[in-house]
Amino acid sequence: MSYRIKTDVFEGPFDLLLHLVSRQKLDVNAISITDVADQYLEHIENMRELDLDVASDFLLLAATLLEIKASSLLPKEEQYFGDELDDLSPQEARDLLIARLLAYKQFKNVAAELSARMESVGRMHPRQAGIEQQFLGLMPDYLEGTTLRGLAVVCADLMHKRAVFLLEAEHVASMPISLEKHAESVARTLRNEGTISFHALLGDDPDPELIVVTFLAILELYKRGLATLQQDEIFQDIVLTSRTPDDEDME
Amino acid sequence: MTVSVQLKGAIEALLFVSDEPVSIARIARVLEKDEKSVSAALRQIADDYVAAERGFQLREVAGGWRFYTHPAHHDLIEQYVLSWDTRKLSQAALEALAVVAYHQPVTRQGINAVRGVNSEGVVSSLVEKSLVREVGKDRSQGNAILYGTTRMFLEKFGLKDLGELPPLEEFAPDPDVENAIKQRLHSVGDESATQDDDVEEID
Amino acid sequence: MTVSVQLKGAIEALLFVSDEPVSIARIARVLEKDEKSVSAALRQIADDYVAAERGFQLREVAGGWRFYTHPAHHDLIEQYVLSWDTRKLSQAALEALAVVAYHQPVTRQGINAVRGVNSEGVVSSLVEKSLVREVGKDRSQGNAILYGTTRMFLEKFGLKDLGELPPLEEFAPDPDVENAIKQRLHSVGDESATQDDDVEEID
Repeated sequence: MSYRIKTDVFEGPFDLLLHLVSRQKLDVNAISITDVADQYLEHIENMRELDLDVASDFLLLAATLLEIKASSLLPKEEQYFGDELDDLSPQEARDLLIARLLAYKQFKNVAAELSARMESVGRMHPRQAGIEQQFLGLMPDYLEGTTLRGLAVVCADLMHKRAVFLLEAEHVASMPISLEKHAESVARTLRNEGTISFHALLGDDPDPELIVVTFLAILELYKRGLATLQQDEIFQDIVLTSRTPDDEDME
Repeated sequence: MTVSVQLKGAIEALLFVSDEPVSIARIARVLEKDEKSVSAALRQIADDYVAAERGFQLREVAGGWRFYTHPAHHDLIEQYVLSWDTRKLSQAALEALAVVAYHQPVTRQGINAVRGVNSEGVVSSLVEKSLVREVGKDRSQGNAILYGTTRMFLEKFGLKDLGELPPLEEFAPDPDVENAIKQRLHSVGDESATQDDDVEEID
Repeated sequence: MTVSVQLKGAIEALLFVSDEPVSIARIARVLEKDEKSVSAALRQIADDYVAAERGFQLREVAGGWRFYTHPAHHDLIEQYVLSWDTRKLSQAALEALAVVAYHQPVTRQGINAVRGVNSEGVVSSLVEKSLVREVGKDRSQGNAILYGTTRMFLEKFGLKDLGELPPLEEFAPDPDVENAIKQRLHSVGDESATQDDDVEEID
């Protein structure tokens, strides 16, 4: 079961960020998650009915921005990683983001070229009529080494996989994990532990639903000032630290 | 009758991607030309190849026109075909074949559903290798093509008929595995059930 | 170099029954000729077709030679044969494919890093389409699977080999775009460098 994020419009946070940058100035250092969310929601409204995939894209963007924001927020917190942690200054974070956006743009450009190439090559159809009847008997035996039992095992395996898939899908459909409940459970764990990593929260072999809902939960806790987040590099583990919210931070 | 190079080219291209004889009527229809000019063009093309001593020819056989290799090279082709490596079936092809064998008649959609991935290319290649063939259409599914195994498939495995395929139950997954899955799903359910009490706590 | 009609005919016949590009070395071996004359013959055959404005052509692609129809007849063929190959790749798939093509061998992680998004599903679909394949493991990254492009990739994109990929440098964003990105991400940021103290303010 793979979890795929794709929309007709954006192909991930870099794509979205490029689009936003092309429309206006973006202050990465003082990124406002809510501002970006507003812009994005506006965009979605103009586009078509809300699509879960599209909404997921926003999450990815939020993650990218959080990474940058966190790197500018965290140095003020206790540095439990010690001196080795080479924290990026906001300026460095911006430079890094720009470099990555430019690299992404380069591949977006070359992808367009490849697409054009594929289309023009696709106008030529290879001959694959194959050989005439009289030579068919000389063809190699494609089933050499394949036994009937082997075939049965392959089929049984597939059906098993399908059964597991359906069971899980059923579970997802009938008992979605509620974000509120999950955020509360993460908050409780965090209060007890003080510090915990995203991966530790997920446990072994999490399904995509759990990953998504846990991620949403930590964003929620961050927003409520109940946790601080640190991620050293994109796709690396996110570390949550419990935080007592100031009164004004609370609703 | 003079025949345009363009018409000849179009006919050549059509026949080039066909692996069976194509009738003049069909070519005329596709090209929106009259049969007479198509017929004249076909003859000219065939003559062109003879004149240039090409390694292939265009021949009229029962049912239409088709490209063939020139008989002068047949010994060579035999040798060449014999030299082909035994290209074993890919895992994807083997999976699709297994699904067709046990679930026939089955649509492509059905094969996809069991394999969990798109099987279009794979099924086409099995048809090309004469291991799988179209056996009908499924009216309930918008006339989707139904696939089944071929006689060649039975012969390769020395089966008299499909009833001789080993029963799948023999290969069913280990009951322990199945229990583990059920348990895991069950426990997730329990966990969220106990949390029902503190829904109000947040927000 | 003069090439005998006999040699040209023999090569044509061999390629005619092949459903993949055939290398010069292979043809030379089957025909017991030296590669140089085979290569010269192939070029002459390709030229013959162009000169005679045939509906098909001989092209060098993916390390070998293969017959193709002439692009001028594409529309005709598309309405004549039902092809599953004409589906376009998604933007996501093209981006991931571009990263694999230029950075191979590359892990999924490496693809993700460039695209800024999880590419698992996209890579699987590229593997399923035989455009990308596993080429090894990266020991330094916990045995992560390394991906590279396939021969099918070369064929579909009309490349003789990977060296024919257009240089990546040519596709660097032009200075205007680069400046725009820098300015728009920076200008406000420069200002806000002085605002470091009240970062908390924004949420």
